Amino acid sequence: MEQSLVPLESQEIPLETAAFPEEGETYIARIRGEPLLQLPEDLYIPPDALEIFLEAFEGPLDLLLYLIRRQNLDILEIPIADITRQYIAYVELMKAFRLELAAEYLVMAATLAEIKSRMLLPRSTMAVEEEENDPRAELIRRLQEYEQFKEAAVQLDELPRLERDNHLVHAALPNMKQVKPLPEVELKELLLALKDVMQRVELNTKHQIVMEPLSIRQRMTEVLDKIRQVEFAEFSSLFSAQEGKLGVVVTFIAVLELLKQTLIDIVQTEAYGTLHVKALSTSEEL
Amino acid sequence: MDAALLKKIIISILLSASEPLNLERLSLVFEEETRPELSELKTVLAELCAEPVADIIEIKEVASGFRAQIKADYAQYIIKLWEEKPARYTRAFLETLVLIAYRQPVTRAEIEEIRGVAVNGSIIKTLFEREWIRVVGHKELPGRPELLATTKKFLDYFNLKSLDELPTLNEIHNLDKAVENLEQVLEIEAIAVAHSDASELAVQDCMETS
Amino acid sequence: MDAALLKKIIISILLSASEPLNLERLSLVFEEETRPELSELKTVLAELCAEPVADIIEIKEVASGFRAQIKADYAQYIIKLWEEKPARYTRAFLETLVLIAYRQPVTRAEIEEIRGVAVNGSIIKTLFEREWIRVVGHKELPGRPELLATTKKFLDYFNLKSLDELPTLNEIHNLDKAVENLEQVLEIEAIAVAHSDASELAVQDCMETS
Repeated sequence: MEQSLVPLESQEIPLETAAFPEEGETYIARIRGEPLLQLPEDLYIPPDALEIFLEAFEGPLDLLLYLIRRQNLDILEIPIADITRQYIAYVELMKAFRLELAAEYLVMAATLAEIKSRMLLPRSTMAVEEEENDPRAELIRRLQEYEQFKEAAVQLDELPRLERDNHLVHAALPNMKQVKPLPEVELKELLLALKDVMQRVELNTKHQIVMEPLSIRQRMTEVLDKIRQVEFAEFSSLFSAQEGKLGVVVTFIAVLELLKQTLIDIVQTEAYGTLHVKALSTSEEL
Repeated sequence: MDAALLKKIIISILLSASEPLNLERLSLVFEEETRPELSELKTVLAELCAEPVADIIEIKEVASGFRAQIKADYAQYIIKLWEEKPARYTRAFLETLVLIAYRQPVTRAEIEEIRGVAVNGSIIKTLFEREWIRVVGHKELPGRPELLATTKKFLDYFNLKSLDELPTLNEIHNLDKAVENLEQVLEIEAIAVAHSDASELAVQDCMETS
Repeated sequence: MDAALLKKIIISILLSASEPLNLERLSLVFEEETRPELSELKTVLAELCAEPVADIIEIKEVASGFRAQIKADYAQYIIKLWEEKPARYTRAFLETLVLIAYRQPVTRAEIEEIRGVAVNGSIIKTLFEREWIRVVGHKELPGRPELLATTKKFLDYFNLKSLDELPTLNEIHNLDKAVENLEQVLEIEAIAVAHSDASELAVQDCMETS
């Protein structure tokens, strides 16, 4: 941070030189009976340096901390009248680009002005009662808290971290023939599959013998309509028990025909799992 | 640069890289002042390829450069970490297999006729790969389609001595009974396992095979 | 299993893994018959964390498990391998992150209050994108502001096992002095007011302001 402030220090142009007498004998202000001949340089940031000033600090608290640290400046000794004037001049400049930041600095200026104005009032017994609410104490608390985290941020940055200090190891694997385990099948599964096929064959046979009371084409359309609405229809949901054996057969053949024409697909996510039917095409043919 | 340090730097670079690195890329890692000669790099890499690092890592030259890899002795454990669970066969696969078993010798067209859907080529391919089916001839039809049948390996897998041991189609028709019979067989097996104290030898045998 | 072999297997697993692995995952690599006890694994891992492998690799326990990483000594060379330099984070970014880490769960407004400036939206966005922070709830206030907290990934990135390992917040001694000074000044002022000399100061300042 010190480094980034170099430009500020090199340009020692007081913003409002005209307002201050150059003669050594006249003083700018009288502080506690003593004449103040020179303004602390750090407080006066030339407009040219404003941008650097804004970038160098993380906000009004950060600036104040810097001033305190560098100048050994007593928060209570800030010449409020001047700093307020300065701040307002900056705010005018800030309007051009970063007004939201200006607002934050303004709040700080206002706080400082409040502190000073309170100090100017004769302290009565009332002040003792108000001690807990002393804005100076609050300001110092905030400064302390902020500095803690400011330091913690520096410490965090110093922690060894991935990508900068440590790097992950990517050891390759030798070109081994990776043996993929083959699926296991039980005879029972095989027989159940056969049972399914046989049932289908039987139904098919019946269909060939029995006159179809319902048009298969019509049923195909109905099935397609049904599955288009839900995307994935349970296989069993396509059948209606009320229609009896024949209805079931017709629906089944309709489904087979749809499958054959690759208009639908039947999927099963796991062995013995529910069969689901989904539409493959949304053509208007049927 | 100290040869031992150079070695360590090269290993660390190869370990951090996710792809093989060639000599040029490796040399660019060094500042110009400390950059080793290519010949020096070659020597060090040759040495690294010859001896494993910490018994675990080996530096290997592949087509696109050098890479660090785990020695095969340990790779077997790692493969386990990433390996997929064995997949399950689809209903279509099982139906195709069972039709070949019961209707053999059978053509693809005949399977398709029974199942009502086209036989997926990859299913037939997998069945051949597992050596569960084989071609026993060709049907005298246009295109001379292959006649498919099951193999001894298929019988072995399902603990069958011969095709005769497959349940008859009638038995299968009575599904509940077939399942019952199978469950009885499974129970017997379970009892056998429970009494495994007596047959320690048998259990050991099973473990060895697994 | 031989402890030396176990060590080598664990190193090779960690070397090939692209993310930290916890004890459970590590133990699953072994077949049931050869699977080491968790306590045995812990011992071996503790030993591995204590000594670098081949002077180059260190095994580190972070929030989501154990991982192998290259020692920082070699970072300068590895960085050169990459096109992009590792990111440098701005003070604003680090201060925001550190406030979320130390004050979690915390709202944006609370961060702003401590830092005295508005939180930059793009900083929060980047923190989310890196998966270093997450929303853990909402504060029961108007607008139900999000409560932010850090993630395991954040800890992993900074080589930390838990939040406890973050550096403790320093006491700011110099500012304690400032408070002392403040108290002294208050006393002096009180005396000054009593002696009415200070009225001159008051008049002077008022004139300046006008």
